[in-house]
Amino acid sequence: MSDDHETTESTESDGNSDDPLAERWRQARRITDGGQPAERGRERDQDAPHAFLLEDEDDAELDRGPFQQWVATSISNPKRAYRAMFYTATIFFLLTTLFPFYWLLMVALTPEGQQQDIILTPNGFNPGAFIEVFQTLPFHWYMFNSFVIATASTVVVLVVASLAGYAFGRLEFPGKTPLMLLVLIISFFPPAAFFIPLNDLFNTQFFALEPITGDGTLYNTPGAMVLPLSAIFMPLAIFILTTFYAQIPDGLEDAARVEGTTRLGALFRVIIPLSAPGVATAGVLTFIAVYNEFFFSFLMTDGQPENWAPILEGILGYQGQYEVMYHLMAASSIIGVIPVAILVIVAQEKIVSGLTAGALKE
Amino acid sequence: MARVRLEHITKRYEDVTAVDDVSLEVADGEFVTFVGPSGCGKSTTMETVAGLTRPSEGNVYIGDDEVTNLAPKDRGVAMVFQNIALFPHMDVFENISFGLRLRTYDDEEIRRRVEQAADVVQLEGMLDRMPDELSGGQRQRVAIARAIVRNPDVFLMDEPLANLDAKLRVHMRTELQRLHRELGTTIIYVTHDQAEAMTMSDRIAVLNEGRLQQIAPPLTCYNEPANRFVAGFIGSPSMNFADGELVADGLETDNFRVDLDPGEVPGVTVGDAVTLGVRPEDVHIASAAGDLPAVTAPIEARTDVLEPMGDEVFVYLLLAEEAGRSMAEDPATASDQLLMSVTPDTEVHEEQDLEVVLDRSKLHLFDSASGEALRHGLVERSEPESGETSKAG
Amino acid sequence: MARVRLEHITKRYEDVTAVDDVSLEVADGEFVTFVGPSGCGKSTTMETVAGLTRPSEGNVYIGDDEVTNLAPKDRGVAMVFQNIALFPHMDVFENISFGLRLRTYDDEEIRRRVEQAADVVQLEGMLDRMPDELSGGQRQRVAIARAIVRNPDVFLMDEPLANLDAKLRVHMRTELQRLHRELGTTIIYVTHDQAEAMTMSDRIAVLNEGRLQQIAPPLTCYNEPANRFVAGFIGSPSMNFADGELVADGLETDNFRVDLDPGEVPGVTVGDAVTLGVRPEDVHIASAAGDLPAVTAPIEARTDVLEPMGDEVFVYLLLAEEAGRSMAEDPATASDQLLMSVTPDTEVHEEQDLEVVLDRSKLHLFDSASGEALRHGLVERSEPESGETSKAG
Amino acid sequence: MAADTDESPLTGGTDHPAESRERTGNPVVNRMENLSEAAYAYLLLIPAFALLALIAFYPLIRTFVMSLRADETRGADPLGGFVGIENYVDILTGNARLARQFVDVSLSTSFPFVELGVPLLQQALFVTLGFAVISVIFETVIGFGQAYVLDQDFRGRRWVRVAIILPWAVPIVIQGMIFFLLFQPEVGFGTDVMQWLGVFGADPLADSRDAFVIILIADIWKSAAFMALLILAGLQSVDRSLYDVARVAGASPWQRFKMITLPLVMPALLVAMLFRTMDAMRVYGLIESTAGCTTVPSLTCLVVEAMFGGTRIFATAAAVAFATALVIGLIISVYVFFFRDTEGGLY
Amino acid sequence: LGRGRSPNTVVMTGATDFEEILHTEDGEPSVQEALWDAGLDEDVRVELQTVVSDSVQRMQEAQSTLQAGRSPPDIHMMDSGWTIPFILREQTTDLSEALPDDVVSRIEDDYLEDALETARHPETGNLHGVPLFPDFGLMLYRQDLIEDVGYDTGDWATEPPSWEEFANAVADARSEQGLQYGYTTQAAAYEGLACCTFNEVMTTWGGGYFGGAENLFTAGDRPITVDDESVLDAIRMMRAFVHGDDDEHALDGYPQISPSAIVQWSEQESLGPFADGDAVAHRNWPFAIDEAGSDDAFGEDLGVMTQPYAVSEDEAEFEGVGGTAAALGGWHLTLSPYTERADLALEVLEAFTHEDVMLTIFELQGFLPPNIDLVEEADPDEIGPIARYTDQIQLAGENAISRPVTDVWPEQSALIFQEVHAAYRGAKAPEAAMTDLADRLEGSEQEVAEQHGG
Ligand SMILES: Nc1ncnc2c1ncn2[C@@H]1O[C@H](COP(=O)(O)OP(=O)(O)OP(=O)(O)O)[C@@H](O)[C@H]1O
Ligand SMILES: Nc1ncnc2c1ncn2[C@@H]1O[C@H](COP(=O)(O)OP(=O)(O)OP(=O)(O)O)[C@@H](O)[C@H]1O
Ligand SMILES: [Mg+2]
Ligand SMILES: [Mg+2]
Repeated sequence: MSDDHETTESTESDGNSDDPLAERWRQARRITDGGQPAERGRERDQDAPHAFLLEDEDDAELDRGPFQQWVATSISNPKRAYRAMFYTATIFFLLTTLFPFYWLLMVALTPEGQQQDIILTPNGFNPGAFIEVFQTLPFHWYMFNSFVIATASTVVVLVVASLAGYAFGRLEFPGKTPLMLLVLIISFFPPAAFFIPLNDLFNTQFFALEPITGDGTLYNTPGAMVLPLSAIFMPLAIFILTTFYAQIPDGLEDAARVEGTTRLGALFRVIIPLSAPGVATAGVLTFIAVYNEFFFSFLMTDGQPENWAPILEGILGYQGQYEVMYHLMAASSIIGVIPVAILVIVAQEKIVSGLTAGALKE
Repeated sequence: MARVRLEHITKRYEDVTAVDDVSLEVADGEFVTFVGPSGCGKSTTMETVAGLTRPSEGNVYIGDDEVTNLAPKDRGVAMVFQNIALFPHMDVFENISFGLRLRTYDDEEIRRRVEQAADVVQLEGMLDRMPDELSGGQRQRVAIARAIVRNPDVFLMDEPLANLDAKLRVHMRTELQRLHRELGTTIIYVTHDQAEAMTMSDRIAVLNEGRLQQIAPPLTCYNEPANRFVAGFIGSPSMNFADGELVADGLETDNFRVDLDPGEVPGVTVGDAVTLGVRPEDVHIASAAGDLPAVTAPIEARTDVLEPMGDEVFVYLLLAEEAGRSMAEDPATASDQLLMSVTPDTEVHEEQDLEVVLDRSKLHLFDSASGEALRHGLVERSEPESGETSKAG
Repeated sequence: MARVRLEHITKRYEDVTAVDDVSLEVADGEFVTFVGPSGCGKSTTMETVAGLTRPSEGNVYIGDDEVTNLAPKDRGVAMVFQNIALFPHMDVFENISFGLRLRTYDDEEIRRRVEQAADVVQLEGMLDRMPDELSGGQRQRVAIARAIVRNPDVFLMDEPLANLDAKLRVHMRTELQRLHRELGTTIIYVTHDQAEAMTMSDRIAVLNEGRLQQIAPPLTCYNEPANRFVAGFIGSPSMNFADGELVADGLETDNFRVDLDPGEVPGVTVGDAVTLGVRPEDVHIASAAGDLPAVTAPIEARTDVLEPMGDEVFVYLLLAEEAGRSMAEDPATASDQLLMSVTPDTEVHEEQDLEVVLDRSKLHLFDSASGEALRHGLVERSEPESGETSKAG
Repeated sequence: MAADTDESPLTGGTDHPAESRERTGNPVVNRMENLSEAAYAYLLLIPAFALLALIAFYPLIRTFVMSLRADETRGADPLGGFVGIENYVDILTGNARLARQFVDVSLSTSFPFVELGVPLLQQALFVTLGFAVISVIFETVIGFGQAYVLDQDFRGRRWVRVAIILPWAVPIVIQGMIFFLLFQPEVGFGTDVMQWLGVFGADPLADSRDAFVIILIADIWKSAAFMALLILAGLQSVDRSLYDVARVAGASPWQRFKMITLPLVMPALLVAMLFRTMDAMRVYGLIESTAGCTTVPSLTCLVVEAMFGGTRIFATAAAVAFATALVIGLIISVYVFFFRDTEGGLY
Repeated sequence: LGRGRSPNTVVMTGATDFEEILHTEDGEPSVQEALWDAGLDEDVRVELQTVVSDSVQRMQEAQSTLQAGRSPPDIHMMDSGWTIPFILREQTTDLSEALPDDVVSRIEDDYLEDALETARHPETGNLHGVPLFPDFGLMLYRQDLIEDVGYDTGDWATEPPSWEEFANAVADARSEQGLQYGYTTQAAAYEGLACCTFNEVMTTWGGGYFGGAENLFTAGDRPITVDDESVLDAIRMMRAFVHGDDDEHALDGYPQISPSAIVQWSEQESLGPFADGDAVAHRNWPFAIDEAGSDDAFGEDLGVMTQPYAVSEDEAEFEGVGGTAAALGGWHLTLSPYTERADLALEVLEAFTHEDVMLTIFELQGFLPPNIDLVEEADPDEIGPIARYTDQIQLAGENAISRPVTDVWPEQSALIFQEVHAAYRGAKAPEAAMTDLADRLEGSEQEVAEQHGG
């Protein structure tokens, strides 16, 4: 995990360590600076563990075993204890979050009808499930639909919520608190509360829509999902962005405005980039939430992939009335989830570094 | 064209009045420096000019236009911010070129201008650093470059040189002056450095507690301060003050008296409280003051502390023996103290008794109550003077 | 006890060496000021003392302990940061009391100390403001108060007074000196203000490009600079330099010559390139230099620009007629220029021809190649001098 | 020195005159620029509120009107006559046409003065409140831990981040399926483990208490990542130099956390908790796909069952939806109260 | 309507299992071919709008479609368990009027009457749906194992044993073989418990929810009989099966044969252990026969029968209960009132009533023909293991027991499975559970009565 942290600091030398174990520890402990938030000025942290090392090695007594030695030094140097805690925590989190996935994989690999007593290994081995998924249903099509819908909703949400977040976070105006609460109200209601009127609305024929959707209704179009899902996930985005935008010092916005941006320009050139972690997080949360949304996804299309049915319909498609193709559901969710999670993370890092142009290098 | 005019500007925050009815006009191409104690409203005033703060009352004009409600981007101003305010997500090049990139310059032109500006502030070779990889002074230079690269009508500079070393500061000073001369830009400048204020400005505007005290050319402020506040604020070290009372033939302070004809001091009569002011460099050792045309009677004093500054030495003089006095008290306000500045080769030691005289042509009189200046220089008087040191404790 | 010792400290960033093999020792209770051009590594050096930056090489000692790897909190230092860095979520009181609240002081004690500190920095009545409601100078004062309230062994102050006006700065200066005296704290200080550096410090450490140039008492740095860099850096305006060549009986520069015996200059021989340095205040108008014991031969010059500063006037002298010369060039490096400072009552105008002499006792000689100082003051020589102005362009 | 160029910097060779004070750019933008702060704010809020009005407020009003009418299980018209708040009264008195009741307590004269119609875990209100409080507390703590780990700089951090966020990317159906299968004695070993720990009975998915715990675990597994992401974003936007100041001032890691990290992250944390609470209060899909709404009835369960249960009781469904919103609104006011006290908070 | 459908396309809903057989690769038999063969205009093409298989979710989808007045689909496939609410809400078309009379009478005559009941308007008696296929709850058992311990299962196919005999047989076989489970069924808290598994047990004990079979389809004014002793006994028997003698509410004389896990099992989870050979007997739908009766599973050793019983039909207090029973499931085709292609859709429906179409569907996917007699006529090679059990299917058809579908059935079924589940688990005593249930059903019936005056 840490074996090549040597990238920038080639100047480090620690004369007296030839012991490979000590070397490993040295590198392990370079990861970061104990329990404290790392990542300031990136140089410093890389130096820090090096520094512990020098100290540790000065104290090291050669006749102790590595473990006792470690214990002894961690008592004298609590940073080691922090480091150990850090690893413990990381491993714990990794295990707990990943185990269900591992298990899901085992379910996927277990041939149909043998889903009994799966513990750590599959009952049988049937990687074909990952192909069968696509043979049974055009799962990729559902994924594509979900992707389009999630992307569109995320864009709508980020733009609209950025404007609102700016107003709430950085401007003073009468009625601010009531309006914020009004935004929030939508999140008080179970989605079902919106369903009947929206179902009517989206099945009403609007003349203006006819050239776009054919029959003039929004049903079976991405719009029938993008609109409600944008609205439903917008309060979260507004609140996140409000919080982050509010924390950008006024001076930077002032500087941008004097330099010649409009207020809106300052929002897009300075405030949004500086809130990159918040914006990216709002985007990721919205994207994933839309991608996985249950209620409207299920009811706003007729379930046909060609009619923009999302991934949920695909997954449910493997469920028979009396029998459930668990292995296919498992395989399809792994297929559906992992690329998205990775994509989202990579995108998030790109967003953050794109928006900040390297200011928050990781 | 790029005249800046403030009309009765007032800016109130909840419990503070940051700027209080300030009116002033900066001519096109003029270089005006705002000075005043910390928190007196300098930055706030600049912000109203830039359009970042809407004044609670009053109007702002730039050129012939009322701009009170105009957006900052349309005012043609560039500003160096006191808190520097670099965009942390952009490298030096992007920071400097930010304003240009908002306009329709081609890349070529942008790069050329940025490089020139970086040259001026000596940032060559750092264009691709991020702000957090710069030292304090380097950041400030980026901020300056960001403003000058844009070539606006009006420059607003809020302590642009605060983090620079003396040498670079002199360099930047001359660069800014040259810019000013060559571009004819109007510049409003804030500094706490007297040398900067004195050398660069066409006029100095002295603010205190949000109010404009005086706006005049530097030497006028130095030599003919409008009131006691300005007199004390301009000049470093500060002017010496001695509170006194106008008597029939002179001014009597706790420790000495100065002959003068009260009739020649406008606006006051005998018996009024009048404060005498004299700058440290106008206090001379009596024995070495031979070449001055008019001095006061010698004043007996004892040196307290000597502060050698290299090119001059500050001598703290005690006028009356007193217990418990420490150097910590501001000499300018302690009426028993007198600060004198002498050249480093003057023969003077600590704890030495000597007699000093004041240069009559450089004395200032202020109304003790209002602080208004009454008269600068007593030298027209032709009759010989005879000072006497008071014995009062 | 709170001695600070740096041993061969080096700090490298990716492409910059910010601090380069600096060793120095600050005695317990000493007040040392770091000066140097922007970006020379002052802040970085302080950060290694504070423990915020681990040096790439070298060791730091505080008291008798090696602290290179010790966490900042265990070093007993307090620091005023150059970028001020107030906690935005705390009001002034909470900012100042931050360090105290980390320890087991009772509320009473905390309030008392905070109020004292606020008093020192003149922030009374602002304790419940948030940082964004303060002016630049007020913020800086909060940062100072935050450091002094803690009463640590070692103070690190990175330009603590940069945003303060002259008067407050003098006040803070004396306050800090008093603190220093009363608490016996070791103080390491960074400033760009020469006056501050000269008056407050026991010793000044001059840094350039990460290397320590000289560490010595202020007047030593001023009068006996270790090398040309220090000579040029200390003193404002800067020393005049003239590059020349050592000839049999003197030093010949482009525009004038100074008689001297090369044998009395250690380390160089005839024919070597030697630079002459003289401070502006040691240049005198020939006609008024009667009382100086030893001066050079008169040098013909023409005044260029006059810069009145109130208590003195800077006169830029041109030694050779040349086209296209502008004031913008740094007079200290342009060998055809000479800067002179005179008292304001001296009779001198722009564009006036006059003769000036240099005070021989204040001349400095530097090895042109290495920049090392060769000799300070030529006054021991008894033979009369004869200068001549060179015509060279 | 620097300025040795012949050309004067910044003027030479430029054909751009000094900037003028004319308004530049698009007139619409300029109009916006000169709006007062309040007008500008309202302008920026228009898109958001337009969308909300169409998709949220209009349907809600219609739903509310529905809740004031009678149910009609036959015929083309889904609603009967106007009955005022009768539906609400039925809901709050435990007389609604619902398999599980919203709340079913009555006051009695003997200690403890309340009488349960059915056990607490069969009353939607208490199930939901219990679920929300417990899950949000755990998710906050765990999410903070995860965010803290992710905020460290270490190699492979990106992948750890993927791992930690992964549960959040799992569709609820699948989340439900995983935990359903894990606790299906035939398939998963979850029941065995929990039984061995002495926590669960033999059929946890059929037992209200055990199923409640399972749903909690499932929710925490998935949603801690939500908290972690938001808190991480908060952590990342803290100005690092403040930590320097604190370190020099002598703050231990814990003190830095308490006095700097926590307060500065608090706004983001509160947003995360606020939305997690609202989400948790609306939990449905997870329940439906594991233990079922009968075993663990949540408020939204009631709404969905009423609306989609097959018997057309839309009016009751609408009333339950509004009652649910009311409950959530009350809980949220607690947060609003906290927001007020938070520096950099929203109000 | 756009989206590339030709004007001669009729859209019906269906799950993937039906989709697989509607259209097939060229040459292979398909439902579409069968429809054309049955006289459907060759220009008319039937297209499937695939919906999820889960019945509850399909109902939600149909509900939202019809509530919004949306079409296509023109033909909805509806679970017999929830067709009537749609009929009552006027979201179907009256086929007795719309279809030609000869077709209507053919349906009335040939189709399984119990299935038709769930497709009729309860008030007018008119047909609103054409049954597509029925489903029966059957008991699957390991004939070999039971015979090994000395029971004769020879006539169980036509004359199911009593619960007591069955239970003892299962218990013996289990202990003999050391199997993990005896009898597995579905008892999770879901519709299947109310409609089917409990309904079966209750019926075989001579009980009913609302008295006899005559009260099934009209809510409002009917007796509520869930707290009858017969119903309680049924529950007590199940408690004995699950909890054994230790349970004070267990019925004496019945051994413990069922795992407690059945209270969280529905069809899929419960089939697994049986298919894996861990159980002796198992209640499920005919599709399970395919899996368990194939040659690589139990083959001929698989026994199938209708439910055992405790109270014979004659002894039963109410009409139409008692004796063996088989819960009736299955699906109907209804015509959307919003269709724009009613004529074509009616043609399609008509074609579905042809025997060859039914047989094709049966042979291709094992969906039983609604005309049960046709089971005999299907090609045994095509229909797989089920061919061995046609007698039992016939018998199930005769003893089919419907759930009491009315407009409020979904609501009532939730009450029922919730209380029965509680009683099965032992969380409530049978009496308490059924009294509570009776109360709640009473309330529900009253609501309907108030609304509709009877
Ligand atoms: N994080 C960093 N990455 C790369 N270079 C850095 C970084 N921090 C500082 N430097 C460089 O190291 C050098 C020394 O910086 P330092 O802050 O110590 O200067 P300084 O003497 O305090 O200057 P100033 O007076 O301008 O504050 C500068 O050239 C600076 O650009
Ligand atoms: N947002 C605000 N809310 C309340 N008071 C404020 C605010 N901004 C500034 N002030 C107060 O207004 C006064 C003037 O502030 P200003 O920033 O103009 O001072 P300044 O002259 O620039 O001082 P400095 O030299 O210290 O920068 C100060 O007392 C300051 O505390
Ligand atoms: Mg200011
Ligand atoms: Mg610095």
